[in-house]
Parts: sequence; structure tokens; C-alpha cells
Amino acid sequence: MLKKIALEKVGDLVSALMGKGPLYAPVRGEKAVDFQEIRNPADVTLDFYNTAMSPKSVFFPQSEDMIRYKLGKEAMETEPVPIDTKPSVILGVRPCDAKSFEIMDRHFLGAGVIDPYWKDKREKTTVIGYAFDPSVPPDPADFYNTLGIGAFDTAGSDIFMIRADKELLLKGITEKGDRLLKDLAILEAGSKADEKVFADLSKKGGEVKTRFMDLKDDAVARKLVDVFGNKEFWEKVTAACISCGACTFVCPTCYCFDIADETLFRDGVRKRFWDACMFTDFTLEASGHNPRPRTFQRYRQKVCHKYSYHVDKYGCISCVGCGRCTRSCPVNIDIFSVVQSAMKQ
Amino acid sequence: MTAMKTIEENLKKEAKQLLESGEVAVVIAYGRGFDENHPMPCAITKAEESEGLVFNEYCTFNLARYLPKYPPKTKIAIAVKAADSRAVVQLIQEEKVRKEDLVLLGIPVTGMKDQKTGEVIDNRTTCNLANPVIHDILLGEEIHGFKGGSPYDVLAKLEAMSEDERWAFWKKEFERCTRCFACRKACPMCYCDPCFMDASRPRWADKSPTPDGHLMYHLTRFYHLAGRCVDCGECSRACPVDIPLYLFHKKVAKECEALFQQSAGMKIEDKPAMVNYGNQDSDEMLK
Amino acid sequence: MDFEPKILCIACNWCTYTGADLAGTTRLKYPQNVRTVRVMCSSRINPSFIIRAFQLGADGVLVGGCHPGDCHYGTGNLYARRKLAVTKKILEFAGMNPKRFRVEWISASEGAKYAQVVEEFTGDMKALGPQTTFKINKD
Amino acid sequence: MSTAVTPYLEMAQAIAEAGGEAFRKCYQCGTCTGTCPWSPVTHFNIRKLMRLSQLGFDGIEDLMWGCSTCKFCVDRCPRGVEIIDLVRAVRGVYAGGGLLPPPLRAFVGSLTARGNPWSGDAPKRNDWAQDKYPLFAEGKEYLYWTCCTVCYDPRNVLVAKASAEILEKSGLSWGLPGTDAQCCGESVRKVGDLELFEKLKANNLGIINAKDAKKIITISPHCLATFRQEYGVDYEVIHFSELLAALIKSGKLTPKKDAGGVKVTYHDPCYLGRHSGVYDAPRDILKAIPGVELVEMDRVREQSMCCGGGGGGLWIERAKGERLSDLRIEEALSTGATVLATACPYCIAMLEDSVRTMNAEDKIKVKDVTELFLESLDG
Amino acid sequence: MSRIGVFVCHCGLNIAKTVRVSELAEFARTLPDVVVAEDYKFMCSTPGQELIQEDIKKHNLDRVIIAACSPLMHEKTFRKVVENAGLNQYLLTIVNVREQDSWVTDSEEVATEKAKALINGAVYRARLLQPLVSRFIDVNPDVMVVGGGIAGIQAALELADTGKKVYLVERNSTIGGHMAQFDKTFPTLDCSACILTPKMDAVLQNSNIELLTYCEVEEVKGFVGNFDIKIRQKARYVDHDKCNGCLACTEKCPGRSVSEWDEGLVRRKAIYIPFPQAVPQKPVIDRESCTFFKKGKCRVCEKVCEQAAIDFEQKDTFLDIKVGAIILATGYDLMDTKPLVQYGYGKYPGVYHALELERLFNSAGPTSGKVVMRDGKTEPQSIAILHCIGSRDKNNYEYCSRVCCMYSLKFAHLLKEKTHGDVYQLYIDIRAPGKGYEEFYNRLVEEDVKFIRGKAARVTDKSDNPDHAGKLIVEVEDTLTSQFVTIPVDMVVLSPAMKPRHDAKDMARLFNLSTDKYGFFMERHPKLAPLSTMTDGVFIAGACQSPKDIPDSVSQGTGAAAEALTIVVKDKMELEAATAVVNPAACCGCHNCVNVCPFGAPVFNYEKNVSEINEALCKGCGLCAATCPASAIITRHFTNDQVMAEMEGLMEF
Repeated sequence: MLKKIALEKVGDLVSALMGKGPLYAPVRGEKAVDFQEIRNPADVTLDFYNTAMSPKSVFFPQSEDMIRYKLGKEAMETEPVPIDTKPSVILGVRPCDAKSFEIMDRHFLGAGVIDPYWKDKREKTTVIGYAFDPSVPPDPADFYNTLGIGAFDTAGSDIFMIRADKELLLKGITEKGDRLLKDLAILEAGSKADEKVFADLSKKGGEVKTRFMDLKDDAVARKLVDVFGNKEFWEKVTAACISCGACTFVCPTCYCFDIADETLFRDGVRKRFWDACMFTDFTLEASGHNPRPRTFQRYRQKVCHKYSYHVDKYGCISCVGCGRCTRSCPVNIDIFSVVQSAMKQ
Repeated sequence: MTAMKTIEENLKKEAKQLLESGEVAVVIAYGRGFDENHPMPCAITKAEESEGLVFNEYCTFNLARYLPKYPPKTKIAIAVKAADSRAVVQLIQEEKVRKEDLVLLGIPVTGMKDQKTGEVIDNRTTCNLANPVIHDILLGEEIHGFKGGSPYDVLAKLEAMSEDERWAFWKKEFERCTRCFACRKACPMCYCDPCFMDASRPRWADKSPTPDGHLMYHLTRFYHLAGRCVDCGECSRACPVDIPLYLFHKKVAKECEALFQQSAGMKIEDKPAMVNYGNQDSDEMLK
Repeated sequence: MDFEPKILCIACNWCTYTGADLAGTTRLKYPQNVRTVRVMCSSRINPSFIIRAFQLGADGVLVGGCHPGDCHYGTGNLYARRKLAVTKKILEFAGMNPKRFRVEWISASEGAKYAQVVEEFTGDMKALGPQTTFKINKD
Repeated sequence: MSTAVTPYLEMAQAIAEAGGEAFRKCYQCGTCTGTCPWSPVTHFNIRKLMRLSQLGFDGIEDLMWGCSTCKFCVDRCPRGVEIIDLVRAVRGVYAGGGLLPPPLRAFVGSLTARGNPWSGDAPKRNDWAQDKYPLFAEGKEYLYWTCCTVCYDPRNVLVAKASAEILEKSGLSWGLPGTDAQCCGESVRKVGDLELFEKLKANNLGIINAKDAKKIITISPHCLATFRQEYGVDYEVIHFSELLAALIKSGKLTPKKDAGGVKVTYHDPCYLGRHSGVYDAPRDILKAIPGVELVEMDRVREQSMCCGGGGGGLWIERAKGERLSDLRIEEALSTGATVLATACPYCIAMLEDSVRTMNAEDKIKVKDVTELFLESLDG
Repeated sequence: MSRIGVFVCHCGLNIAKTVRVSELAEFARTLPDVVVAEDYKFMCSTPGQELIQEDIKKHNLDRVIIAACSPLMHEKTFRKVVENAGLNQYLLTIVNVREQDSWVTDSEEVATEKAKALINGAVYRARLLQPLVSRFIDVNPDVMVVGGGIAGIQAALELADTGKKVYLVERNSTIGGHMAQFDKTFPTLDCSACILTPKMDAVLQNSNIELLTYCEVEEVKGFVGNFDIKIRQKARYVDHDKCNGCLACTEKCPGRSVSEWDEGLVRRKAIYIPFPQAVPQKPVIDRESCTFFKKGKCRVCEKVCEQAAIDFEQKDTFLDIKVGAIILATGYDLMDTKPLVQYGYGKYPGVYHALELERLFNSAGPTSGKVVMRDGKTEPQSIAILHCIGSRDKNNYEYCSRVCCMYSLKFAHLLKEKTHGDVYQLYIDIRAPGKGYEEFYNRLVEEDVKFIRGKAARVTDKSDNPDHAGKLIVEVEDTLTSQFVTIPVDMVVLSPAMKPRHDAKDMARLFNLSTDKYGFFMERHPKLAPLSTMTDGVFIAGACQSPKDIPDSVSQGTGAAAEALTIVVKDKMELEAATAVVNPAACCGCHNCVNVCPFGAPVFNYEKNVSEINEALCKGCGLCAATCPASAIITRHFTNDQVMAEMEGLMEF
């Protein structure tokens, strides 16, 4: 089903969504646009290229409490932190990011072990995708085309939103999406004409061209296995790497986390929080031994994991070409170029 | 000021010559990134690679941070702008590198630009010197009569604030921290590995990204950089969420200069201020 | 009931801690808001201790050492003086009221000075009220 | 009937509370009495006063008026007892009980009624000036605070004139307080009437603040000490001799006329010397005058002898032989000096008195340094 | 999980009076890892110690916390206690609930609450404590005694008699100190020389004592058991190995200078021995007054010396010695009374100070024992002795100099004996609290000495009373009759305060001691360790600690000798185990520790690119740990996490 709302009424749409439960949407901060839980409808912006941080934190917060406990006289009393997400909506997710949710699902839900924290949030959240603006040239760092994603792809969205010149068109993609659309009285039904506009725009969106190379999942997966041993190659492409965690923290498909117990006075909590394979102590073992002491080893791990191991394990590349890692890299390392030159080896 | 293109040419020339003659084993400089607006630090070991070197207004990187990772006694040529050269001097003071192992390719330059914002960084996020404080080879003419304000002008607003206002300011900034540690990793003086923050004994702060952990990490790091920070601004440029760390570093540097009459990385003979004391020290400094 | 500040005192074993003991032996009375950690030398004090103390909810932090020149280890407190001076500047710029952090040189024979300093400092902290700036508040 | 006495601790407590608690420190070594200028001539015994106060014994009232607050004992006391505070306290406690000696009643009466100790009419306060000298107004640099004594006491009026004349010649911007000015209250404070003192203080501070005076010159060391130590306001107070010495040093005033080889000796007023620490300024002035030979007496500067006029002494009649001023004159004569210079209206009054009663007018003259200086200035 | 035992001491009522001890134990039981908590009257008593040891065994405790007096008081005692119960001594924590709690507040509430916080902190810290092994080092068996006065001499002789080698360092050209200036000693009145000179000689004869006169300690390095000392031998310009002490030189010498020994009452030669019984009996040349050094010619002494011992070329030399322990007996100075103008010292020749009078009495003194005025003949007809000049005086020295009363009485007696004059004592209180002292006082009262209770206020030569012409008039109140008294006398004797040596503060710095507010050396504990200092292995004896008379100085000399012996009898000694160590895995090679360490303990290993700490040199101050950015340095027993845990515990309540 297709619905629409006039651009100047976006505020009302936002309030309506807030009425349904927590709403996550892009907010323009001093420095950048990022997803936040909305307190005031006016905060929401739909004028942005893409967010600095990926939206993954809505389902996979950077830090998440799991167990709380108290140090006491006797053996400590512990209690698990209940998992209870309210039905919520995330609005304004770009196609590449929407796609990332599906990729993450394979890991958190499909690997035999089901992650209850991710599962709960995913099930209770409706994703409203948001097409890129075809009139804005794609960022030089972006390469989502390479991963087979288009500026108007609806994969991963429950509702897909396109901005026409005077209004927003919202199309239900899943029936979860349709259910929400129905509930939103504020929306007008879309006419046949609107349907056409939606179709035309979608087609126009196909013309948005990011950086591209022809990449077959299995091919690249195998290629990287071959290149793995080429120390010289990896050292060259990672010469600049300072092994910080910027690229992994902004990445929509990086899911590594660390677990720690933290106490203050008598109160303790066991929490999990993002970790990064770029950190020197990521693989540091209790014995003091570190299997990946060198920078190139860690970066190689990241590339191989995303483009090779993930293909073997989950049948797809764990990258959506959103370009964030390249944009946020302090020394401009570009995973696209790295993979490209790996393929040439 | 010598044109950046010319500097780039000289860079290529000198690098080629140094590697051919075998005077150095490696040249640390700037290379092409995925496009010309995104140069990258690079380390070349073969003369022919020198053709790939570039220099433009986005080559803001402080390459000194790559020095400590080389085994002692490696002969290295390194391209240094003003602040970068100070970092090298500081590293020499701290015996992380030896002057005799280095060939400093000095780049006198102003008007370098922040890649993200495109704004000129001279006295804003960096120390506002135009010429390297030491060099072996100059890749351009020394710049004379360059002014453009004290590097500490940018502090005025914060210094004017009340304590509570300042706390509000930093609280907001620090809360955005993701602990990606790009700041310390980009910093030429942060060569500790593991960093105190990585230690589990003692646990200085939560491993997870809590606001109080952020505070402990950043304040302690500012302290560790006291009398050592050369005000190159790398920490702030590296930060993916743009926390203006350089402001705090500048303030500490300013105070240290006032207290100890010594600026970081200016003279090879200096002893780092925080591992030193002077007869002129008095309890006034505790007021 | 009026506000009773929590004050952490980090005292060097040879001068200030001994001076504090002397205050006791001579039965001087002073406010008991101060809790003392004994270290061997004021130079042992890692600036992060100070930050941590405030995070743990200290309303004031008092550091005591030997008079410069009288350090039991010769030069320890000369380094300490520089460390703590910079620490104070950092606290101040971060937005902590610098009055909450005080360094005093108190010799083993200055029990009275110890008592007087603690009295004064406690008074100041009462006037400033609770420290909420760095204090960790979970939830 | 038993002659035994019992400690009267309530009295001791009362004295302590009145500000005399310092007596608790006293260990009765007698340094004070040994130092006290009165010891050789009267039975006043400051240590005993202290002792009696410690236990509240009778006999305090017989001793308490003997002290002229010269501060000699305080400076010497090995226990650092603020002895003058004790005297003040004792007097306060007893005077409060109506035990004020007759001569002092007049003094206090006049202060209460007219704001000056000399029963002078307040409106006449500035008559001596005959409108020759400016009144202080906002914007002027110096407020010249004339002591009641120089305004009303005939002998001291000369000092007032001399000093005012010097100020005129100095070219400084200065002015006199209006006739609403009152006694600084030093003596009455020492006599123990704090209430009255506070009244006077309030009045005078009112004037000073209203006119926003920042620099004050006093001619009387008693005003000086009181302003500095008791008024406690942030303005600069200097004694006339300090100002004058400075003017000479900076060359603004140069004495020309030769005094013709006159031998002058100088008497340190207690309130200028021990109370305010000014010893050299007056001497510098004398040394600056051509033809003046300064000869020192035995007891000078920190050791100086008291004239007896302090602490209300100026208004208490004393029998011949019990006058410190007499001893001082003898000491001055023994130096062969023909002029006894000093820098305090009270000292002038006391010493002048003695010169007359001792019929020594032809042997020695008592002069204020300002007078001597002015002489050498005109011509 | 550790097993902690908490023991709360009542210390009689010292703690129990203000701290609710049972409540404290009750509270301790609720704390993490605490398995037992008890309170008891005196934990330091035998039953108290047994209680602790039994609990350690019964509950097999692995941490012990004792809430009692200051650790500086009994930590050592209790460390032994836990060790004897099979627990490593470093697993003990002392909580100071006396000096820093029960004694400094009156409020039971406040004291108890604070004690709780302190114990909580201790528990947090104890859980992280690590057992440490003490290190042992060789002890140098020799001892250095600084100061050749009676205290130093006594200490040196006692030690030498036990067979230990002693270096006795004296800055003057002879030993003997102030005592050698005296004539008689109170209260027994036996002659000072007769009891001192034999001891001085014994020093010279004793082969275990190396006498270093005319020497000064230049530098002190090392630590208890192993001090390295540099000593400056000031040039004597006389080769004492050649000199046979014939003293022919001193007779012929034309140079003149005032005799320090005779308090300037007479002049001495430029080449001289201070006094006839001087030890060694060999002269030195005083550059200032020597004609040759001043004018460049003379050399008379050189001509008359058959031993050719004179050596004008001689320079200061240095010698380095190693000792295990040090005794400081550097004595006192007499206060300069000139600034007290009211007493006219230096203005009126008739005014003397105590040591001058001592010299007048002394048969070897300037007047060969005759008490005469400075003119050398007139005998004083009346003498006033003024007590407490500068002592018991907030304007000068607040303390009582302790010996003045007694020597003033001695003076009175000797004056009675040697003159026909009247003697007045002007005193505040007569303090005679020693064996035979009060008796001596009584005796003097009977000897018709005039006692006037009052502190002299002024000495003058002016008086209107013709009979007093030419006399000194002492003005004083007789506080007993409340009368102002003037006493005409010929001689006034001042009994000035004994004060610390003018260079006591430098000394303190050199030997790393603290001083009290006057400059006297601080003892480790006023009662329990009066001879020890805060620096292990350095002891103090005699008047350098506070004014003392001869008997006290002698017994302190002996006491200090015994203290020093406790160190040098052992050939090995235990060292503090709480030293620093580097975790090489974390060391970032910044050299900070190497740069800051005052003892050069950290050294940089350029092969491994990390710092390493030489534990023998480490004093455990922790400076390096606080300076290490990577927190790679662990100061044992004061590790970062131990300190922070304690802070956390303290701040919880």
C-alpha cells in the first residue's frame, strides 16, 4: 500500500510515530547528523546525506547491561537485566543501512545461536527506509553499488519512503510495515498518480552511480584466501593504519563485542559493549600471547572477515558500501581500494 | 611561500635521492589516497616509489607518530611540517628516536586545510608555526613574517566561561566519545602500547564506554601530554565524532609554558618538563 | 541538618601523616570529614587518583607532603609539585572548582598546621556544597 | 573576722569576656612591672593587676587607672600577653560599674555631649584655621584629620596652624574635615567605654566614607593608631611626620633658614613609636633642618619613655614626683638640648606642663617637629 | 575471595572512649570477605596478640586488619604477630583509629562513623594485598659519630669498647665541646676537666676510634647499613703525622686573633691549640690571622719547627668512608644576647654571658681562674645573675633551656667561693628536677645568695642615686613583694637560651632529618624512640635534639651507641620489601622513571627496550609509578589498584 504526507506536515507524522512508541530518527547535531531517540518532533531532519554513525546501535547499542549483582557478605546476589523493548520505529534509514540489518540478522539470528537482545529489538522495531536523493551526487567514498545495492532499494525496510517534490511517499514493504501505515491516520492514501511518481522516482534512483567494481561473493572470498599470505601486500596497504577503532565503530555490519564486569562500591554489572578487531588487545590472551600483534594482521583480519569468511559462513559479504569507514578513517584508508588491489594481485 | 606543487616535486626528488644513495632505508611521507583530496601517509622503501609521493593542503598528518614503530637504528627520512618537527624533537628528548638516525625533510608551509571542514588550521587546531624547528633538508623556502595570531587565541571563549559552563561544555563533548581511541592512536606522543586505559590491573576506568570512563581517559591523557603536546591537532582531526580535544591540549600546553618556561619539542637539549624540576619552581604554581 | 563534606586526604608517610599523628598525640580537635590514605611520598600520587577521588564522590581532595627540600626521598615532592600543579590546572579547565583541590606541605612537627588546614579546608568545602561535577551517578 | 580571701571567678570571667582573656597566659615573671615606666614613681603594678584579675581579687580598682598604655610591657612580655587589652577590659568592667574617677567623668561627659574631650563647641572646631585653609571635598587627595587637641588646646593650636601652613606650601591637594568631625575615640576606648568609642567611630567613618577619602593624614599618633588598628577600613592613613619626611626626601619642600646650631633632642611618642612603628620620619625631618644638632636621650625609639598622657592619663591629675613627663624633661635637660621636639599633641601638652611646673621655660622649649620645620621653611 | 579478619583495639579507653568499638566490629562483620571481627582491650598486649593469632589459625585468615593506633606506632609489632601465625607480614593492614580519629574529636558519633569508613577502606585495600618477601643486604659494621662533645665522645667510646670501628668527626681542631670550656659541673661541683679529659684521651688511645678533627661531613649517600660518606679534612697547614706537639711554633708565632675557646676574652696565636688539654695536642694554622697568609712573609713557625711539619701548601682533602649507622651529637649554640638591648650586653663591659663566666672560673682560662672584670684586676663586689634570657620567651625561644637554673646556682656558689661579692639570682622559677639538684638549690639558699623572684627588665648605668655611681643598675620587680627593685652591681651575668647550631638545618638536610620549629633535630617518637630519627640508621644524642645537661647528654650518648649497635651487630639486615617493579609487557620505553628516580634505581635496558628496577637501590617512594604513563610500574604494597581501592572504600561511607 502507498501513503503520502505533505512535506510541511512531516512534524505531525513524527509526532504520530512517537505516539506508537520510541522513535529513532536522524537529528542534526552540532557536528553531524545521527540517529537518536526523538524527544521533540522538531529535532528530526530528513535533509542529510547519511548519518556519521550507522543505525546499528538501535538494535545493538554500543553498551548493553546483561547482569546486575551486589558484592556482599555471602556469595553475591545476581539478577539478569530484563529484555523488554517497547514496539518502536526507526525512521529515515538509507537503503545501504537497511540492507545491513539483514546481514546482521544472519549472524545474530541465523548462526544457530540466537541473540535474545538483538532478536527482541529487531522484532519490535519497524524500519522506515529512506531513498537517497538522486539530485545529490553520491559521496566519493560510497560504493554500495558494488555490493549490489541501489539508492532506492527497499530491502531491509518495512516501509520505504521517497521524497517527491512536495510530499513524502511511504510504501509498505512488509506487512509489519503495512500494519503501521494503516495505524497512521495522519497519512493520506496514495493515488494511482502517486504510484506512478513512486515508480518513476525509483527508476531514476537506479541511475545514481557510486564507485563500482564487479565483485562476485565467492570469487572475492577465494581470492582473499590466496592473498592472505602475501605479507608484503598487506603491509603496503596498511602502512598508514594507526589501528584505531573508528572504521569498525561506524560500520553498520561490525558486530564484535567485549564483555566485562564493572563494579562501583558494592554494585556490579556485567555488560557487553562494542569491541574492534583493530585494537591491539582485541586478541590479547590471558597468557600475554597475542596472535595478531601487527597492524597489517589486524587490518587483514577485518577485510578477510567481511569479504571472505563471512561469505563462507553466512553466504554474503558483510559490507554494504556505505563508505563510512573510508570517511571516518583518520588516514584515509579506503577498503574499496584495498579490495580492488587485492583482486588485482 | 613555495608552491605546494614545488614542494611535492622536491619531496619526490629528495626521497628518490635518499633511497638511491641508501642513506635511508625508508622515507615516511604522503601518498595518493582514493582521490586527490584524500592523501595518505605512506612509507616507501624503493626509489621508484618516490613518484607516488604527493603534497597538498590536505597533507595534515603528523607523520612523527610512525617513527617509534621502527626498530632502533633504522635510518629514516621523514617529511615534517612545523608541528611535526616539534613532535620529532620531543621524541628525541624522550629517547624514542635518535637524531642521527633521521633525515628531516622540512616543509615550511601555512594554510593547510582540515579535510572534513576545509577550514585553514594554522593557529586554530595547530601551533601556528610556519617553519619546522629543525630540519636537514628544506623542501621549500623558509617563511618569514608569518603572523596570524597566537595559537592560544582560540581558547578565549572557554577561558571566559565559568567553571560550571566549562563543565557543561566538556561533559557534552566527552559524552559523544565512542572510545575508538583514534585520538591516542593518531597522536605522535601517545606511543604507549598498551595504553593505561587498556590495563585491567589497575582498572583506571570502566572498559565499557561510560561517561565517567570517558572523563578519566581524556583528562588523564591530557595530563600525560602535559609539557609534551606539540599542538599538531591530529587528535581532533582523527576523531570520528569531532570532539575538539585540541582545545584542552592547547590549554594545558599554555599553562605548562607559563609554569615551566618551556614549550614542548622546541629544543633537543630540553628535558621534558614533567620529569624535571627547576629552582624557579615555587608554591605559587599550586595556587 | 547542614552538609557534611567528604574529604579525601592523601598524605605522605614521613611528614604529613606523621604530622597528623602528632595532632592526635597532642589531642588537637578538628573536623573529621577527612579520610586519609597513606602513601610513602607525595610524589607517589598519580594525578588520576585525584580525578578518581572526585568521581568517587569526594567533595574535596587534600594532598599533604614534606616541605620542598625536606622530602624524605630528596626530590620527590619537587616532582610532585609540578604534577599536582598541572593536575589543578586540568581540573579547573575541565570545570572542577579548583578550590576543591588543595596541596599543603605539612612537616612531621606541624600537627597544629595539619589540624588548622583540615579545619579551613572543611570549612571551604562546606561553603562550596556537594561536589556533583565529576561524581559518578549510576542511573 | 577572717582575712582569708576567696577567688572571685565570676569577676575573672567578666574581665576575660570583656576582652582581657590574654591574662590567662601570664606566668607572673614581672617583666612588665620591671619595664613599666611608672614603677619607679608610683605604686602602680601592672603584674599585680594581672594577678588580681586572674583570680578576681579585690584591689583591682586601686590599680587600674595607673596605666598609660605605652605598650612597653606588651613588647617585652615573654608570654605575649596583650596587657593593654586587659587594662581596657578591667576598666570597662569597673567603669561600667560607675567607678570612673572624677577627672575622667568630665572627659567622658564632654565626649558624649560635644564629641571632643576639651568641652569645646563643635561648631568652633575649625576656628583656628580662620578660613585660611580648604575643607576636604571629594576629588581631593589628602584628608588632613586634625586631632581635637590641636583644634581646642591653645598650645596645640599652634601645631595645627604650623602643620596646615606646611600643607599649603607643599602644593598638595588636601582639605580639613568639617566641624562634624569628632574625637577618634582612642583614649575613651582605653578608658573602657567601648559603647562611646563605637559611636565616635561610626560618626567619623561616616564622614570619611561620605567624602570618599582615600588618603588620611593625622597629626596625632593616637588618631593614627586608632584609624589603622581599630577603624579597619581600606584607606591609607599616614602620620604627618611620615608625609613631611617624604616631601623633604622627594625635594618638594626644602628647609632653608638656618636654626643656628641649636641642640634638639627628640621624644618618641608611644603611639607613634611602639604603637605605629614610626621612629625615623621625625628624626629625618629634624636632620633636614640646617643648623639643628640632633642629640639622643638615653631611652629612645623602642625603649622610649612615656610622657604619661596616654590611656586617659592626659586628663588625670598626678601629684608632683609622680609625673613621667617631669622625668622625661630631666632626661632631656641632661643631654644639654635646648629644644625638646616631639610629634604628638598629648606629649606636647604633658611635657609643656612639666616645663612650666618645673620652671624650666628658659632652659628648654617643647616643640612639635612641624613647628620647627615651618620656622626653617619661612624666610 | 580472600578471608579477612578485623581486630578492633580499645587501647584502654583511648579509643573506646570515643569510638563505639563493639559496633565497629559488628559493622566489620558485614563487609565483603570479612569472616571474623573482634574487639579487645589491648590488641598489642600478649593476650591481644594471641587472640589475633588464634583467629588466623581458627578461620584460616589470609588477610588481617587491625584498627588501633597509628601504623607508625605498632605496625612492626603486629607484622611480627601475623608472621608468627604463619601469615606474610604484608597481608596486614593497620587502621589508624586513635591518632587520627578517637583523639582528634569528642563526638562519639563522628569518631565511630569515621572509623567505619576507615575500616571499609582497609577491607577494600586488603583484598588486593599481595604477600611480599623481604630482601636482605650486608651491613657495614662501622659507625660514624658526628660531634666530639661529651655526648659524641661517650657514644664513640661505648661503641669502640664493643669492638666496633668508630669514625669520630669533629669540626674543631680538638674534641671536648662545650664541656671542655666549663670549670665545675653541677650539682656535684666536680671539675669538668678532671672528668672530661680522661675520656678525651681515651678516645685518642682507643685503636677502634679513628679521630677526624678539623673535619666536616660533606656528603651522605646510601641508606641504613650502607652509608657512603664523604668527609672534608680542612687544611691545618700542619702535617700532623710529622708534628710531635712540641708547640714551639705557637710560642714564636706573631699572629694574633681572639680565642674562640675563651669566648673572646683573650687573644690567641695564629698557629695554636685551642686549650692546653686539647686533643689532639697538635696545632693548626688559622689562615685569617696568619701573618704569612696575610702579608706573604713570616714563616716563623716553619723555621722553629724541627719536625718540618709546617706545610703552607696544604689543601683541603677528602676521604670517603662507609658505615652502617650514624650518630649525630652536634650540640648547641648559645644565643647571642646583643639584640636584647635592654640588658646592655656589648654596651656595658660589666655584662657577661654564661660561657664567659665559665672561662673566668676556669683555671686554664684567660684569668687562670680568677674572677675579675675585663680590666683583668678588679674583683666584682656584687654580681647579678639573670635567668631566662631568651628562654621561656615568645619573642625569642619559647622553650625552657633546662640547664640555666642549675648552672646559675653553680655560678652563685663559685662566685661566693672566688669573690667576696654579694650574689643575686633574678629568676622566674627555679627548676631543679634532677638527682641532687633540689638539694643543691637548698645548699645555695643557705650560702646566702639573694634570690629575687622576677625577671630582670633592664640593665643601665644611669642612676640619680649618687651611691650607685659607676655601678650597673639592674631593674626588676620583686614579684613576691610587688616592689620595683633597682640593684646596683659590678657584674651582670646573663643566662642565655641554648639554641640549635646555626647550621642545624643544613645538617638536617644533609642527613635527611626533620627539625622542630626551632631547628632541633626531630626524634622518631618523643617517648618511645627519642634517639632514633625518621631516617633509619641515623641516631641523635645530646643537645642537638633539645637543651640538655651533662648527665642526660652522656646517657643519650650511651643510648645512641646501643641503638647504633642494634644495626651494626648484624651482618645482614632486612630491607623494606615494598619496592617498585616494572611490568615489561606494559613498559613503553619513555625513560620517565629513569629520569626522575632520586636513587638511580631504574635503568633502561636498550636490548629489550624497557626499564628495569634495581631493587637494592629502590626505596619504594613510588615516584616512578606515578610518573609512568603506561602504569607499567608497580609499587609493591602501594599499587595503583590498592590505593584506588582504599579510596573507593573510604568514599563509600
